[in-house]
Amino acid sequence: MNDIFYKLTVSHFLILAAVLFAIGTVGVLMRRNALIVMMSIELMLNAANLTILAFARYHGGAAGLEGQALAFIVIAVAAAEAAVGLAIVVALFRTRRHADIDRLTLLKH
Amino acid sequence: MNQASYLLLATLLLPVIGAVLVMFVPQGERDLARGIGLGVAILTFLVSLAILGPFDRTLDGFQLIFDKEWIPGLGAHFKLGVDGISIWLVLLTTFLTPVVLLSAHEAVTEKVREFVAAMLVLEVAMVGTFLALDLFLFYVFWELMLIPMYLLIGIWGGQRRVYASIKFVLYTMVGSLLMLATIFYVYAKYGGVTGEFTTDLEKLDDLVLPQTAQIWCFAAFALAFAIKVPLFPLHTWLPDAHVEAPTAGSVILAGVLLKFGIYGFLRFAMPLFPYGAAAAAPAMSIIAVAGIVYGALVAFVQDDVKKLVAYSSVSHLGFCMLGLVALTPQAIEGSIFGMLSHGLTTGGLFLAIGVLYERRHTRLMAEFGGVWSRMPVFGALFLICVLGSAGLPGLSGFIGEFLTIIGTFIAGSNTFPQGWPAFIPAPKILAAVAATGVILGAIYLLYMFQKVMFGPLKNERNRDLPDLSWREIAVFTPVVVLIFALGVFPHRFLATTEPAVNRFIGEFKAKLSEPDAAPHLRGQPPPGEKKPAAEPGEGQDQGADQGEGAEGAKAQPPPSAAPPAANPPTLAPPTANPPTLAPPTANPPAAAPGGQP
Amino acid sequence: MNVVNAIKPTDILYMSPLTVLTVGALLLIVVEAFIRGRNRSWLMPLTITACVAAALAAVFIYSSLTSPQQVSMFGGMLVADRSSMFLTALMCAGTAFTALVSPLHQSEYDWENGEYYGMLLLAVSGMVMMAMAGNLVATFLGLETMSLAVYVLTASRRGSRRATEGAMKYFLMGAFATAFLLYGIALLYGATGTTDLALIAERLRERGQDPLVVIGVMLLVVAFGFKVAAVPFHMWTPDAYEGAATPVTGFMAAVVKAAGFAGALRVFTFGLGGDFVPLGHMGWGGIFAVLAAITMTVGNLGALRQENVKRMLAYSSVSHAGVLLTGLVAIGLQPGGSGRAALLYYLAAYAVTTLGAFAAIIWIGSREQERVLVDDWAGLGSRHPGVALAMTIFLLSLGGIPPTAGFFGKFAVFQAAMQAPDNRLLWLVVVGVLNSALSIFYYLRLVMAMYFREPIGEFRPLRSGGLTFALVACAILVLQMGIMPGFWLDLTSG
Amino acid sequence: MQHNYPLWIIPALPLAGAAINLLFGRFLSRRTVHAVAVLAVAAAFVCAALLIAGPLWAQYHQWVLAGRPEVMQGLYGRAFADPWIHVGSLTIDLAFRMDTLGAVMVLVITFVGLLIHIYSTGYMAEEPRYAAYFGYLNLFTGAMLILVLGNNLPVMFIGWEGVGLCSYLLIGFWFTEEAFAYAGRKAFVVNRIGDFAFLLGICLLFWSVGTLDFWAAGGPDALSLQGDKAIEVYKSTPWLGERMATFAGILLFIGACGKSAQIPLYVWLPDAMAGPTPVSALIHAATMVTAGVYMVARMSFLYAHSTTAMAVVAGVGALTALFAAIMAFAQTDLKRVLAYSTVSQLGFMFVGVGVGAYSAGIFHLVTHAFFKAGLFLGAGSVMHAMSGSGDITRMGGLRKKLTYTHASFAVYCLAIAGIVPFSGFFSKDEILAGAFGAHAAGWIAVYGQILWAILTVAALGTAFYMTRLYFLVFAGESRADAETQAHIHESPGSMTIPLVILAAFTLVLGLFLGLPHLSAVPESLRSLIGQWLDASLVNFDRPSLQGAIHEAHFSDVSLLALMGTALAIGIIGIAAAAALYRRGPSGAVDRFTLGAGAELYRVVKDKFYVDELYDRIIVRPFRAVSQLIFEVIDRFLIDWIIVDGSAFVVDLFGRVARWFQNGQIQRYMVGLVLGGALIFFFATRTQADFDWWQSAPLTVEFDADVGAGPGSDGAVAEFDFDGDGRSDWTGTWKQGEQPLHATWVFGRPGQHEVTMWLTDAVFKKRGEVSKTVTVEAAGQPAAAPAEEQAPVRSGGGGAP
Repeated sequence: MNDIFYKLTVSHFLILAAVLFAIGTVGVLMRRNALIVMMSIELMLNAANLTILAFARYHGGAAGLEGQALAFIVIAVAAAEAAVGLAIVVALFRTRRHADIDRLTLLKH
Repeated sequence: MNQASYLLLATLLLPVIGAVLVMFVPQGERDLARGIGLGVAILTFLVSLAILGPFDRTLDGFQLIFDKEWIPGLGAHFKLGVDGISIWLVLLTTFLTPVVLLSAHEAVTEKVREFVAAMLVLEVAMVGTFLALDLFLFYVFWELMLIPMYLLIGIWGGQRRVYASIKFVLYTMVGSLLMLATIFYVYAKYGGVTGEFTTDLEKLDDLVLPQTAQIWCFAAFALAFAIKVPLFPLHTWLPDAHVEAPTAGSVILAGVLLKFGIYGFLRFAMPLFPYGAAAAAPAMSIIAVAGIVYGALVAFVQDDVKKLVAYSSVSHLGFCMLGLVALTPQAIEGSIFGMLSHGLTTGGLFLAIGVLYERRHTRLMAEFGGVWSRMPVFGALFLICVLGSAGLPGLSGFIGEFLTIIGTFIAGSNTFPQGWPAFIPAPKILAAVAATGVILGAIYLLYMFQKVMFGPLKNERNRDLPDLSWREIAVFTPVVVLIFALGVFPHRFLATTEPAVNRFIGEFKAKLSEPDAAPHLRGQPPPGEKKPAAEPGEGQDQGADQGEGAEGAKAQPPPSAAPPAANPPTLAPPTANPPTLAPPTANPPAAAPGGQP
Repeated sequence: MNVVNAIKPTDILYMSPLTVLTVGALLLIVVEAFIRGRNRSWLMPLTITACVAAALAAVFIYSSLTSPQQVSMFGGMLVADRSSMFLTALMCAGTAFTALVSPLHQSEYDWENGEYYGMLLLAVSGMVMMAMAGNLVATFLGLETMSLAVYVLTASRRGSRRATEGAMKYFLMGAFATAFLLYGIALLYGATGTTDLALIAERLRERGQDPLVVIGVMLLVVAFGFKVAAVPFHMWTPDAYEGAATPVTGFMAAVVKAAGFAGALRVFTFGLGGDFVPLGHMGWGGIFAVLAAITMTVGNLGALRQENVKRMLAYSSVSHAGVLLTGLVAIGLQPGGSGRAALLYYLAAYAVTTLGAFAAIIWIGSREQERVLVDDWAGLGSRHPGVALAMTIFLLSLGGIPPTAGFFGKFAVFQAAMQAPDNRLLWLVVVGVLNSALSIFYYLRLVMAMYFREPIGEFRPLRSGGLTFALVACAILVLQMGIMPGFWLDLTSG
Repeated sequence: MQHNYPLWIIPALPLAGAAINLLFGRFLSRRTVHAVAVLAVAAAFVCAALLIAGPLWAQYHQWVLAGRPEVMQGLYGRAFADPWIHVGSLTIDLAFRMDTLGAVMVLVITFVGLLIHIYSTGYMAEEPRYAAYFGYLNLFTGAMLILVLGNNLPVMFIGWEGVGLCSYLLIGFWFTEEAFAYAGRKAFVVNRIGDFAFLLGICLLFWSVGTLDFWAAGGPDALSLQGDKAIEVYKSTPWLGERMATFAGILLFIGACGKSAQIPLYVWLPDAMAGPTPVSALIHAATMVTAGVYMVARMSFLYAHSTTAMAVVAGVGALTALFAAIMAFAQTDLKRVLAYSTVSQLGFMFVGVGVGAYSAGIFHLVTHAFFKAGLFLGAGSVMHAMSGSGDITRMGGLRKKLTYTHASFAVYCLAIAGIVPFSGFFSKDEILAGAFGAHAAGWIAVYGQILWAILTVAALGTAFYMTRLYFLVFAGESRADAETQAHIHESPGSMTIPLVILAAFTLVLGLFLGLPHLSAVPESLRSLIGQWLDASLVNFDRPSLQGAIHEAHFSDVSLLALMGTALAIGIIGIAAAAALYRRGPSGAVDRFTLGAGAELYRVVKDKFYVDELYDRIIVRPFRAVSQLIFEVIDRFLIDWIIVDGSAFVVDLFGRVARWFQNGQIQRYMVGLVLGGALIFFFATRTQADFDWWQSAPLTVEFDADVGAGPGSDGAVAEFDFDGDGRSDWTGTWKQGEQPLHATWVFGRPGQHEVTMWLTDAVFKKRGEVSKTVTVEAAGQPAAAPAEEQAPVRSGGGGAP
């Protein structure tokens, strides 16, 4: 039966979100540049957000509202997080002219 | 809680006050610090002597109980009390502390203030451990003991002091922490049975655990106490600790700390888990005897006097352990008396070694020889300690060893509750092997004494050794006098101890006869539907132990039909089970583990 | 339901601690930005005032509440009960202590940036929110507020490469963990259709058998495991702790960890309470039990041969997280038992001890020699017996030796765990006690250095009234909590 | 209860003297010191004499009038009202008892002791540690008195060990000589070996009899070692078909061997000559070494009930007597000869008490105490004259110089050689007679005669070497160097007077106390000491001994024959020695010892290498083994492998843990993700398991364990009991309930393959587990395989 191609159900969104989350995770684990890692994290957050919205739509009503609100909050928080993150990257870059997280091995063992 | 019970509190608090006082003494004022310390210690000793006044020698239970709710949320009480067993040990502690403080007058010259404070704190911990009638309180003091001892060894110790101190702490820690886990277990079980969560020892004594649980719990407790004793395979911390510790530390270590192992068995491990103790009895008695011989042999080949005496402690405490396991009043009193005597004699020996060390800064026997001709007074006092330790009749050491051996010898097969092959008179053999300790003791102690005190004065540096100063004589005199007193008039000590010991034996056997079932209170029917107490890996031992237990039960013959090997031919009843403990031993079936009435 | 009607006037009262802290935080940040001149000495007292005020408010609320009572505000967004108030007071006190010991360190290693105190307050406000959260949204918000502030604090010693590196690592991993948290929340929301913890509990009771729930819980476990530094999510801890400025490290070790457990307490014991989560006999407890065992062991092993004291304490904090997790599991298995009291007590004890220890670390170092290595402590006992004694007390407490707070904390937690039905946690308790035997070794290494060895060079300690006060107060408190734990046990068991 | 005599005074007096001298001696003048010491002993002697002459004599008289019933009770006295040790059934009073036997011993000890104290004042005049010496001497006297007066074994043991201690101190009195100190230690340790057995003997007696008192103070029916109950125990045969008395007796006798220097524990006595000569006289000749003999006599009631033990005692005694006599031949040191002769004479005494002739043994003990003490004191006087040297090859010709010494010495020699009418003759003859006539049930037919033969040879040897000694020392020309000769002089009065007194006693004692049982001798005069001692010794007429021991009753002829033989032997020995050594060392002997008998001579001279043997097979292995176990077990096994090893392992893990932490943040993140994944994997896997136990014939109970898998709530368990692959039983698990319980009745007993499937409620994963179940037709529950059997369920829960 091929109507999955025609009818979008909540599961489509969930799967998409899961895929995004996975991509984000892989990005975090693979990329070396702090900025790209942060972007991957943003991606993961958005994937989570997508899940929330999908469920919000799925539940609908007051329960849905909760999800919507949560999504907005998440967006705000993500922004704040990005800001802080960038600030730290800048500070890092000041002290050692690179943002390559592989070379951050001053602290170990 | 009558007025007299505040004496116990006072005994406990005085050193605390002293320690606090001393810490406020300015850094330089050594003599002031020493003075305060000595004064407080002596005062404490007098106060603890006063305990003997209101103490009723005829009672068998705990007396002068001082009981205050401490941690309501936990059910922990600040509960102190003495019985015939602990009172002498407390006195021994409070007696040795001033002696030691006085002896350290010249040995410890830097950080005097801290030294005195540490000694006093140590005294608090030791006295508290003897007095505590609450598992939590006991454990607190028990652990508290480690720290000052650790500092004593580590700060005022010898070259390898760091290694020795950490070894001492870790060794003891491992054991005692498993004991802690077991305390939780008992605590939880008692709470589960009665709904009342408490660590009050007297209440917990009524709890009867399933036999497998008892074996595990006893194992945990036994580990903690066996390390402290120290029993044969777990003893290697002792020589290091002794050799590195300053004289004061060694005296306290040998004189008091080692007693906690035996005391723990007597007060906690065996009454709480009689079945476990019964199951372990054969193994433990063998270990104890092995320790007697092993310690003596190893002591014989030491070239460091202190090490030699340290190993002799292993041997002596093997006697005490054997006495406990033998479970006859003679043997147990023997082991208690042995503890006191060992505290004095070995303490005296360490004091003597300290005297030599202060003069020559070595402890190698080869360095000495012919010292007597230079230090006759010292020689005489040293000799008395040596002979006391070697168990010469008329001195304290003999009473303990004699009672232990004779008590073990007469231990019928019903006193070792199970596991003994009925066809060999195991108690006799054990007693015989233990008695070799009498020979060996003479061998290594006199060897040491000859090497140090006798022979020509070869070593030039021993030419002008000064004899004992008055202070040192004052240190030795009380110890030596007590060694004589204990040896010639042991009756008061024994008489005071006896009721408590008989009670211990009676309760042990009574509790041993409880059926093997879910946790329940003594004398009450066990709850049938209660879930089994499942412990890790307990399943394996289960079958085996029960089987053994059953065999043990079967192997218990009624005294009439006793096999000739196990019991004296005709006169068995009056001798094999002496009148005093007729109720417990007169009917071995009662003593048989898990024997269904 | 109408959100507006859900707000009652009393809610304002009950959330007063949170309000005080948040307002204080914003005030500090904003005002500080507009103040010219280098003199920032007024910031510290102000911070402390805010904390004390909030703590007092919390105490007031605590006393006004009765034991089981739970007041929910804003339609269950926040919940005030005794344990949350206790935690609030605890975290405020901790923050106040941190503020107290900071300025000297700042001036000594010049990183006097004004936003520091604001960030402190912001962090603690987030924590309080997390402690009072009655809703996953609140938890998330609180957690983020706290985390972001702490990232900044970690990095606030800008000049130091170590600080920035630590901050970077902390931030990246933290954000990473946040993503997991959020995803977990999303799944739970999906499964139950609500983010209100109480409702989640109900819904789970009705229909628990949903894969989403299981996976969601797992993700939450990961996220909180990260926050409380449980193995294998702990690896940021040593680096971040070592990198951050010492006062901040103390703050992280003592207060942030407490906050993490406060959140976990809310989410797991209220929302996913006990065994509603369809995971065998023990619900999420099983997972945490295993984690606890691993955490204790690995933490201790890691700390075993650390030369750097801060790093050693970082690893030790990991192992303590293991003990705390044991307490959490105990609550999960026996919600009615003494687990909660034990856990709260342990948090308090650990916070006090750690703050004291780090105060001592601040005290001993100075610009030319920060003295963070174990060898740097050699001979402190003979030079500065007082501080050495205090540090010894803290170390013994960390090692769980009587008569200190740490000992009784361990005692309480383990005996609570032992009361779990069918001895399910017996093995965990055994692992725990063996671990504390292991831990003695490295704590005593420091004691040894202080007492058994001769000093290398002269000590040039940082002396300040605040620091001394912090040291003395912590030392006394540690002993008091250890000798007279009854009072605190009453507080926490309420 | 009966009158309490102040017996404790007798030992207390010397002990007090010892205390004074040892504590304050260094502050006192020599005069005061020896005044205190001598007076203490004298006082003890007087007290003892008074008690004996007074109450004891009266009692003895009563006893005789009563027709000599079993045993006389003697004087009883306890030092304290409290017992010394009282635990449970074990009560030990610090109590003393003086019966006729004890009286004899006390008199000998105090009297000879007194003389030797006096002698010492002269002999030790130049000793710097004067006070210590007399202190020890007094201490010894006190301990010895405790030993003989003690009314129970432990009190006896106090004295027993006390005298050992004193001998240790006095042998090593000149401790600056390594060898002397060593000799002292050797003596103590060897004694300890004996005491070990003695202690076990005590234990055995207490265990079997229930008391350790020789005589019950509580009245005749109270428990005591010689009461009838005890006798019953002695006659019982606990192990190996031997009597209790045998085991106890032999254990105690081993103790006696140590103390009284019998084979194999005699080795310490010759070395003990390192001590000052008066000490050798008092301790190692007169008193201490005879303690063993005394003990056997004291325990006669025990030994009499075991012919085996008696045989052992007598046999060991005889062998020792001979062996030591032989070794005495080749010794060249004055005191060593006397030492071996002491050992030999002790052997005689043991034969006496061993064959049941207790009074003979004790009699010999008494006479020996006098003449052997005299011999030693004489030797001391000789060495005093020879400026300290005891080498008899360098003496000779002292007859003229030392008149008193020589005269007395001659008397002693004749006595020990057994010449009429010197005391030695009578005592030795009684022993010989006793041995000859002794026969006990279970002995080989001529055992007594064999003993007699051995003793006779030994007596011959004794006569020979004593005469040799005498001639070498006193006869011929002096072989000493001029310097020594110049100094030869008779000893001061303080030394010669005791010699004379002892000699006088040696002369009369036998005639007075030990007239033989000849019809010529009036009944009332025969062996007075025997009659006196019978009041304390076991009576062979008592019913429990009927037929056990056959006491020798000789006709005059045979008795005279025996006496004649003994006398002849003595004369032959003397004659032979005289022939060889009349003029100092004899060429004949030297030719022999250098020629044909060189080997033999050397072996004898070197004491048969017994010391070396012990050194090889005991001392060195002991040390080696100790060293070995110390190095291997203590250092290597425990400390290195176990203790340090475990520390090392822990540290290793620590390194691993830290190595993983290499600073790379992404490794951390991987760790985080992997951790999550692992948790997910482990938490969601389905664990199926079940316990089973049999509750009734063919009926088996099953418990499905849903494990910690997901969705245990609502998990579905299915059982297939008959192994057909299809589910026979299905159940769903509800949260918080007991595990699913299934019961199944099998058709037939035996092995059954049971399979369980568990399907979790969340992921619908299906786990399978199958076990083999053994079903028995019988009712009792089969023991399930251990790993499934939960503990108490098997005990309480499952089994009916």
